[in-house]
Amino acid sequence: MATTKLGFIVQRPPYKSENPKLALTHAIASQSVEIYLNDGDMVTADLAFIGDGVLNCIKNQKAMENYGLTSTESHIKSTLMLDLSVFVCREDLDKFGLSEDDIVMDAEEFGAEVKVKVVPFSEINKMMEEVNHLLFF
Amino acid sequence: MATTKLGFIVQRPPYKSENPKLALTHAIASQSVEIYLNDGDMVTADLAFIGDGVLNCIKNQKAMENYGLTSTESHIKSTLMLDLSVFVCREDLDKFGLSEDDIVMDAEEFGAEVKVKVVPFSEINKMMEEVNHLLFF
Amino acid sequence: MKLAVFVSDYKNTVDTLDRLKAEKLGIIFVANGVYHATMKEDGNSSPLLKKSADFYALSEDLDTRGLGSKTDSSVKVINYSGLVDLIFNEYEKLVWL
Amino acid sequence: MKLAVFVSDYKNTVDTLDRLKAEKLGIIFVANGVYHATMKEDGNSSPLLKKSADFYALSEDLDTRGLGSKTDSSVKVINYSGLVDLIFNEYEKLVWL
Amino acid sequence: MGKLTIGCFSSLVGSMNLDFSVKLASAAIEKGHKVDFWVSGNGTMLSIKGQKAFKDYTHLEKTVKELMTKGLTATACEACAEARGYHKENTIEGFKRHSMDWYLASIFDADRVLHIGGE
Amino acid sequence: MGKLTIGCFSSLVGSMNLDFSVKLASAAIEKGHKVDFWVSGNGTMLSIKGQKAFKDYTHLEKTVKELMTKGLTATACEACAEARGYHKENTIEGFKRHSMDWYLASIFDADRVLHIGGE
Repeated sequence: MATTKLGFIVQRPPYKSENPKLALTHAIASQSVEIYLNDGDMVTADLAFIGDGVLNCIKNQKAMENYGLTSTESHIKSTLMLDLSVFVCREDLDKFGLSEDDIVMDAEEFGAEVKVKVVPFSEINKMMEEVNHLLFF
Repeated sequence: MATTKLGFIVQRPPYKSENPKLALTHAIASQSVEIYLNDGDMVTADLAFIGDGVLNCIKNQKAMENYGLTSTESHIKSTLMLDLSVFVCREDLDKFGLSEDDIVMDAEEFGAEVKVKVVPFSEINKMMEEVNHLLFF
Repeated sequence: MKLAVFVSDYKNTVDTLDRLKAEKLGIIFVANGVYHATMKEDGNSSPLLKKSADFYALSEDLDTRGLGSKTDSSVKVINYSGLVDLIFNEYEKLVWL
Repeated sequence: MKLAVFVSDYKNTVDTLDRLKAEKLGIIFVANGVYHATMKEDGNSSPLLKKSADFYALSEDLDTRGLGSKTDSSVKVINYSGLVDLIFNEYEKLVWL
Repeated sequence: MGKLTIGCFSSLVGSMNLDFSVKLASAAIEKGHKVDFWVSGNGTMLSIKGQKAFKDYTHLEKTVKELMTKGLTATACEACAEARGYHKENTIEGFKRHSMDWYLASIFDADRVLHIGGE
Repeated sequence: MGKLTIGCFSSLVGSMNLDFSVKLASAAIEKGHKVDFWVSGNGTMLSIKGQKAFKDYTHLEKTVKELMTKGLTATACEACAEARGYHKENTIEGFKRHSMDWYLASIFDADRVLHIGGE
């Protein structure tokens, strides 16, 4: 019975590279990893958006309407539906003049109970200390 | 009988992306384009390395020895063998403290008569004015 | 020359735009370049908006990123159809940085 | 934590490295990151070399770029074999920026 | 009406430069312009047939095929494709493969050239 | 001896991140470590068979095959591959295809993880 904790850090904006979206889909895969593991073993994934990565969280992304592509916003909502911890760096939101009203904070419409946590960078740093491995995107 | 002049501008360092090398190979293709054109029609290609792009020109690149890959240096030599004009921005070399001794200047060992021209940016700008189309890499 | 420069990235790794000279200069924000047309950092607009140029931003790319209503007043919002006209009617040479 | 950060680019579009905290920090220059270990701009070494960290650069990547003999004295040159030992013996977490 | 030659060197999924290029080509064709489309480097990914249409990933095969019926000429760099394991039999029907001089020949009589060189 | 899991999301030709990953994997295996190698996003290009070996382009198919005989486990993200038109029949023999949870399972008992997320 062991747990391996992973920290997924998204530091780049969406749509320029695939990697913010792949961060989300790979983090979500922590929910199905048990098929490869022994009973009781698990992998957890915490997600943090920092730097220009916070631009992934802006609401009302119309990627499907314009490019036929799932938006990064809707991937964040999927993550919340699966109860993953999603952190967004407060200092970086402040830098861009973005408030909690401007970003995805919950996925209540899909029954998600977990919300995005806007936290100071120091808390994200603490998460990075606590996890076993870091995956930067 | 018409000539279309192209300016190929390389502004990024080698090996991080394929594009400096593709700039050289596409410029070289100006030598074989006639098969598609009417008699007397032609396409010319001038090449200029600016900004971090001048790092492509540093001598003694051992890409083949280390990664089994043709070096950007040897592509520049091929370009000279085909008599293309190759400009390197003097201000950018100066910024990096690089002299003509540090960079590929000729391909005499392969019989090339043309040499690299180290010129101020103003001359590269003039070339950009004179060509019909610009291709930035 | 009449030069249209496409800016497709938010953080650029090249400083080429500062050095380009043109009688008529257009800066077209596409893809992640549209953040220049919309975001402020520490209250400051993108330094690119200080240049002497005509500015355009692609509506489809603004909307994709949730930025539909936030464009700086110096920037004209155009769609793909408008972009085609701009390319053929207003500029001669096109550069994608 | 004992953190090794791989810097693989010359011009970075992220400022993450400035914010990372670690008891033991290693900065490993690979790919185009090796320009930080070798090039000066206007006479100044890369600002990354001012950080409080141990610095390494990959010899194969220096040689590929024609930079074999130019490394800053603060940087230890290692090869792939040395890199494997560094990863397993000196650091616990690895970050590729 | 004019001729626009677009060259795109970016990968199929990721930067969205190919999405941009295809949409621009489509808008230009709608307005009666002629469009030549060259893909080289990672851009040759566009020429592969059998791209599975997931909503999470850029999927351009269908659009490109439609544009070809409306007059788009699309050509991939043959060497760039082969180096990646993309062979003639994996290529979308009607998508040409040539060496790089094809691109320059297309530019020869183009009114406008949009060259997208990076990722 | 330890276990290293490498994840690489970069394209075959261009950034040389896959070249780096393959050389690192090789050096680790030489020293007796176990290496798992996950490719996702554009990194799935590594898994395609029939990459033509030109000296101008990164060519890793041969090296990867050799490393697999020495114990390397290489797995590509199946959805990322399919979205690009890379199917099972185009895949290098022995190169596995799984969904993303395979990567996390490999990380579960890895001593070191090097995740290369960008281009």
